[in-house]
Amino acid sequence: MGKSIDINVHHVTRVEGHGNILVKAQDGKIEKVEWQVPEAPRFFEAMVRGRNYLDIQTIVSRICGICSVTHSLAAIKGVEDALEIEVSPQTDKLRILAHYSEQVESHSLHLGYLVAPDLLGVNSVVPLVASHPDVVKTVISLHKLGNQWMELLTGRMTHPVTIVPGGFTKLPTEAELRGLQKKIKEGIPALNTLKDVILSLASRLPAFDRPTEYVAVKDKSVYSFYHGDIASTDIEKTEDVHNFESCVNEYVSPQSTAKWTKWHRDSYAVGALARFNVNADLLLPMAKDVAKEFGLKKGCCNPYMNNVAQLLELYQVAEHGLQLIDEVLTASIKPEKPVSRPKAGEGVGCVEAPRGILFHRYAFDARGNCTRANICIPTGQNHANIQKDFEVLVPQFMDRGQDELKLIMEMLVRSYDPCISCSTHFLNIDFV
Amino acid sequence: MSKPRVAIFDFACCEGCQLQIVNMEEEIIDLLSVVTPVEWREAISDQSTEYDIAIIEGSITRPEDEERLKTIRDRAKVLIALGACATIGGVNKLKNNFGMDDVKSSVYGEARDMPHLSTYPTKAADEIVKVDYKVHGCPIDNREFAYIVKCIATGKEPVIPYYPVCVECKEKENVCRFEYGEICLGPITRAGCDARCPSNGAWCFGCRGFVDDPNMNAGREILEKYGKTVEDLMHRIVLFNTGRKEE
Amino acid sequence: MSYYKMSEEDLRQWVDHLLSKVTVYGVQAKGDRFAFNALNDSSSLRLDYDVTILPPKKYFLPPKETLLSYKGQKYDSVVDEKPFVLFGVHPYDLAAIRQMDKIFSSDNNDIHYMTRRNNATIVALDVQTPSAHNFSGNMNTAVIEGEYDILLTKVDSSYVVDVRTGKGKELIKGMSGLVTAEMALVDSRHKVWEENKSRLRAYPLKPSLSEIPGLLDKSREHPVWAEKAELCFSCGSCVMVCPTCYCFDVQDEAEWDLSSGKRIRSWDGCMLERFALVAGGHNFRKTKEERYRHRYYRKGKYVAEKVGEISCVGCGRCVSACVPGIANPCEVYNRLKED
Amino acid sequence: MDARTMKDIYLPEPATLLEVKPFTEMETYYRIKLDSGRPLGHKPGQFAEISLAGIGEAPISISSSPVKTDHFEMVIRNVGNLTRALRTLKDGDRVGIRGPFGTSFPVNDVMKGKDLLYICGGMGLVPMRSVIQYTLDHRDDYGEITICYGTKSPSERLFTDELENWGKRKDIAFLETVDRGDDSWKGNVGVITKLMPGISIDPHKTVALVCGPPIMYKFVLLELRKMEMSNENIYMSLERHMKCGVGKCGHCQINGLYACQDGPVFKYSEIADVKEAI
Ligand SMILES: Cc1cc2nc3c(=O)[nH]c(=O)nc-3n(C[C@H](O)[C@H](O)[C@H](O)COP(=O)(O)OP(=O)(O)OC[C@H]3O[C@@H](n4cnc5c(N)ncnc54)[C@H](O)[C@@H]3O)c2cc1C
Ligand code: SF4
Ligand code: SF4
Ligand code: SF4
Repeated sequence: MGKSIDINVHHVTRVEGHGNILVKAQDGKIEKVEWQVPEAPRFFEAMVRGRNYLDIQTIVSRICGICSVTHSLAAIKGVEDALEIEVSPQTDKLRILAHYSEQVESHSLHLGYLVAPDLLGVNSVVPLVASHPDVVKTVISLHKLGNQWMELLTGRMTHPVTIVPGGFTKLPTEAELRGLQKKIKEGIPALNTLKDVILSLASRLPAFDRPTEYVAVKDKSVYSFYHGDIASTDIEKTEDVHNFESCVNEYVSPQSTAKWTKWHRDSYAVGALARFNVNADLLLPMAKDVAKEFGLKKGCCNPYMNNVAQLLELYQVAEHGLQLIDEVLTASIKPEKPVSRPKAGEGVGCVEAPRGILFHRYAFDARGNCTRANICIPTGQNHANIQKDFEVLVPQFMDRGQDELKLIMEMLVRSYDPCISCSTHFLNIDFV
Repeated sequence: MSKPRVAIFDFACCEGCQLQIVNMEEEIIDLLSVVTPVEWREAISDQSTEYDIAIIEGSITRPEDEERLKTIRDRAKVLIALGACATIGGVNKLKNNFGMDDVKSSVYGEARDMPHLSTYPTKAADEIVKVDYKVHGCPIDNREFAYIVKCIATGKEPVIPYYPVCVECKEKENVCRFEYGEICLGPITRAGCDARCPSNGAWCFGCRGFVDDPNMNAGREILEKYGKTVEDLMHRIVLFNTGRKEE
Repeated sequence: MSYYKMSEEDLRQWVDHLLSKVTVYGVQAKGDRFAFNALNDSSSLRLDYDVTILPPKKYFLPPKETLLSYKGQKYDSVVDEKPFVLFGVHPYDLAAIRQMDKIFSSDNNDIHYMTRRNNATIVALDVQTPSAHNFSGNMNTAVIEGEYDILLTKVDSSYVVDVRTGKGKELIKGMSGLVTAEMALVDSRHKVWEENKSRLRAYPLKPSLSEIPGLLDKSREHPVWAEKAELCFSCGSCVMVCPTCYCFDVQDEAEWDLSSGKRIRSWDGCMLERFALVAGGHNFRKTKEERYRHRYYRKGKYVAEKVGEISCVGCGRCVSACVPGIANPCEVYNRLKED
Repeated sequence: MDARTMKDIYLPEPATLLEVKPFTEMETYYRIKLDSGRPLGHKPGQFAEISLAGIGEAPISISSSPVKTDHFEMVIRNVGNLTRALRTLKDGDRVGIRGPFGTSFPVNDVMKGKDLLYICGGMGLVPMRSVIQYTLDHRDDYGEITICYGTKSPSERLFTDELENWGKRKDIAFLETVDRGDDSWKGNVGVITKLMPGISIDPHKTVALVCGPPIMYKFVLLELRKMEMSNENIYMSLERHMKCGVGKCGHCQINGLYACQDGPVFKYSEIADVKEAI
């Protein structure tokens, strides 16, 4: 059994973007295990050259529909860093709040529409409408919460309008924020339902550990998605975001032609599990409880547990979101207009996308037009780690037979919540 | 058409337009009562070569994509271009303002000549095959998408705005961006978005493409009135409408 | 007819009192401009506004409204019967409502418009702050006599509340401590009116109002049409914001069951390119010039002949809404008079 | 005014298609009856709005003579959404009807006792047929009747049985032409104005009635002028884009006139100076 295996998944489904899995084994001997990304390269770094600093976030948000707020924020932070623009505490809080909406939208989409079908043994969310209507309803309500939250803060679901260098083009009203607060509170029971479903199915997550390095943003006192330095589970000291190139160390793999990243080992992982492994102590009470319920502890190196880390992050952003709204309301909304002016300079913006740490670097000329850009996206940083996981996983699970192995491998890819269309910087390998 | 079979395919894009379909939330269930999805990589695991309606997201940037699009066109009775990347090329066309070698080396440096990086100037879907319906916007507006699907299902030609965004901007009771000294592409951009950007305090970026007969000459003279130059205007236009004269 | 005197504070109290009983639309700040919107409490109500971005026509002829619902081939009328109060309408906008009333009630009565109209109580307000483009003084609409249920005029620091109709009486009913205005105060409104008539003239108008239809009659080939239209975007902004423009489109929209749905009316405009296009492909006003000219004929002659007065009330909204700055009726009519 | 007692001018009345018959590649014939049993009560030249829920509404001329009261007829060209959908309907299907609307040909006053000259181009025969039928039904009330009909090609001729009938009648003159003939076509070839020089009329006791595509009017009017017809005695039916049919939506305006209320039938002397009319 399982002597010869030939897996060729042309485009893993239920992930954002195109990725292929290739496994060839003859008589128990593994000949090839590959994770490929045939996504059409889109050249964003080339395209933003010559564009005005006011247009950058509008362009780069189009790198990815599902992390458009994150890309916009990274770009805006990069622009503000380069142009030495300071923003008010109000802007800062509202941006973090906007950023949270994307974590809610993205995590609930990923868990509900992309992962749940695997755990429930079906092909997609479509059959679940009939078989598990309550689960589907719950997922929809959470996803909708994320979207309404996003629309309020950024003006739209996908591709934000209001967040620009210097501030907001349109501010939410206090009444609208109170309304959001109410909606978030009403979302907690739905979160509990989702948690119970995942908890009941947690045993279906494959038991697979592979120690690796985890990299995420770290701030002093909060479980951070927005501010902070670069932290790794392999080192004590954090690294300034301006030096991100020396952390990601993009390289061309001898095994493939893809540009991969590594820091202290062959590969590292980013994403919810990485954030958890770096910041677990800073979680707010609700999320801490969820971690406990799942037995998720700092230092976990089962990539499938990324899904659980996403779940507890939903609690984290809900709880912290409520706090932030309180703070904004207590100070009361001031009618601030975004202020910025062109200037030559270079800057870096670093934030956590739902699927991991994201870096943008820009240089501008005196008119504020972009002269150079470098974007390093989380999925690109995970590709090498997925490949390394595969190399350990395939021999371990080969006995399960071709079909199950294939499913386990697809589930692994999905657990990273890859956002392949983001991979502006990722090179793929030869196709078979 | 009895419950048409629908397949969704993506080319170079951010997949944000597909996301707008997911963002229909409960209404997706209604959508499923009108069409049967047979391939939708982002949401379901099935794949199929038999479908009545093909929905194309993204721009065409490589020769192999062009072939894939032609195959899809051959198989489908109805082809819908979903979103600015497919309808007008969208942001992907910004690339066309540079030489392709320059584009590749600026991103990939030494590795620029690798075969899988082959890229050519971005094309919209209708530059390669016949497109039956266009769902404009970056991203699309899912209410318009729903409307178009319903029209196709009832055999009706959807009525898509041919007039500029200003109409909807006025309905939204916004103050015109020009009054704030900004260049807004609203007067030459096709409406249908409910003036989403001006209503959120920004100018119109032109993501729905031009109206049928944009008055470019007026554009130029008016810029002077507002102390702007044609260059300023072009800087803005290229964002979504590089090389696009008119629809 | 009865006259009361109120301080601004009394007035706000009155509005709060109304709000406990009925929907009130009043003028509030929208960014650095003004707009009619549903009031939550009187504190956001602005009585010193210059002009609203959209005229109050949006409450009688909304940008989008359902005329009918259907199920299979069976139709039902959808009529909005909710009563409301429109608080703080300037005289020129009231004059526009008077014109619209004629259009929608004469010949074939439009129950969708007229029901809203009949259910509305209008509290008019004499202008306190002139807008930069208002020329209602030229159009005889800076001051209005009648048409309203109640008229508020600020004289010095108090308001004269002129209650005209049964609806007006109904509105003021239950207000305790009403003070009847002394006749001298009531009369002193004439000063306000005379002042408004002369200061609401942001642009000069050379022809007299009665002269305009005749001027238009002989000006079809005038060069001004082509000159101005050259810059026109056909964007329709001028008609959307105009209190006397009422052209519309009608479209059906199905529900997901595909057999039920709505017939929806939405604003349309004669400045838009395909407005006069028919099925064979013939466009009866194909050029920008023809459309631009049509608009000024409509204001100065066609609609004017139907409603008995020039169909521009001088609110100046089109002047500020037009990006190329070609939509000023005064400029156009002056040109015709000059040559 | 109480809303409840007011009639909704936009509310269609239910009606049933008694017969649906394709006429040509583009045109379909419909025989329609109001479900209430009420006769439509139109005058020759008027139109009604026909609705299909979910698709829309369009103004269509009533093509039958008012003499028939148990049903009315329409002929509709497939040019867009509604007209395409109508073509797929079958006998017994339901539609909505509003109307009749608009002005009509003056069959009972001006036309009485006069010679009549009908000039119909293409679809123009459709509205004109109601008045032609009416005058034929009351043949004795009118003098000489001449009907000119032109189409682009023989295959576009409408009501062919009726045309044949007219051709055979001795009490009327029926002239026909097509822009382009084909093998089977034995009649005149050329645009409609080519028929006119051959007609001799007494301009003082003739009423001319004209309907056709926008382009036709200018040329027909030139010919009528040559015949010394006065503008007072020329009537024409004009088409415009219409959304409401009741004088509100603004689409059908011809300068200051509303095609839906002041028209569609106009006396030419009343619109000779209306620049956008012809
Ligand atoms: C008084 C009158 C009598 C008519 N009589 C007949 C008749 O007997 N037989 C017949 O076949 N046609 C007649 N027409 C024309 C008919 O109304 C149009 O062909 C019809 O409205 C097209 O509708 P649709 O939904 O199929 O097309 P759509 O899909 O709505 O539109 C196709 C094109 O037609 C234009 N259009 C839309 N609505 C109208 C409209 N109401 N009038 C004109 N153009 C429009 C659109 O701008 C578009 O360019 C008449 C028109 C008028 C005004
Ligand atoms: S803001 Fe833009 S879209 Fe709106 S009216 Fe002004 S120009 Fe038109
Ligand atoms: S034409 Fe212009 S000034 Fe006159 S009423 Fe209309 S918007 Fe106001
Ligand atoms: S607002 Fe100005 S540009 Fe727009 S349609 Fe009117 S006249 Fe033309």
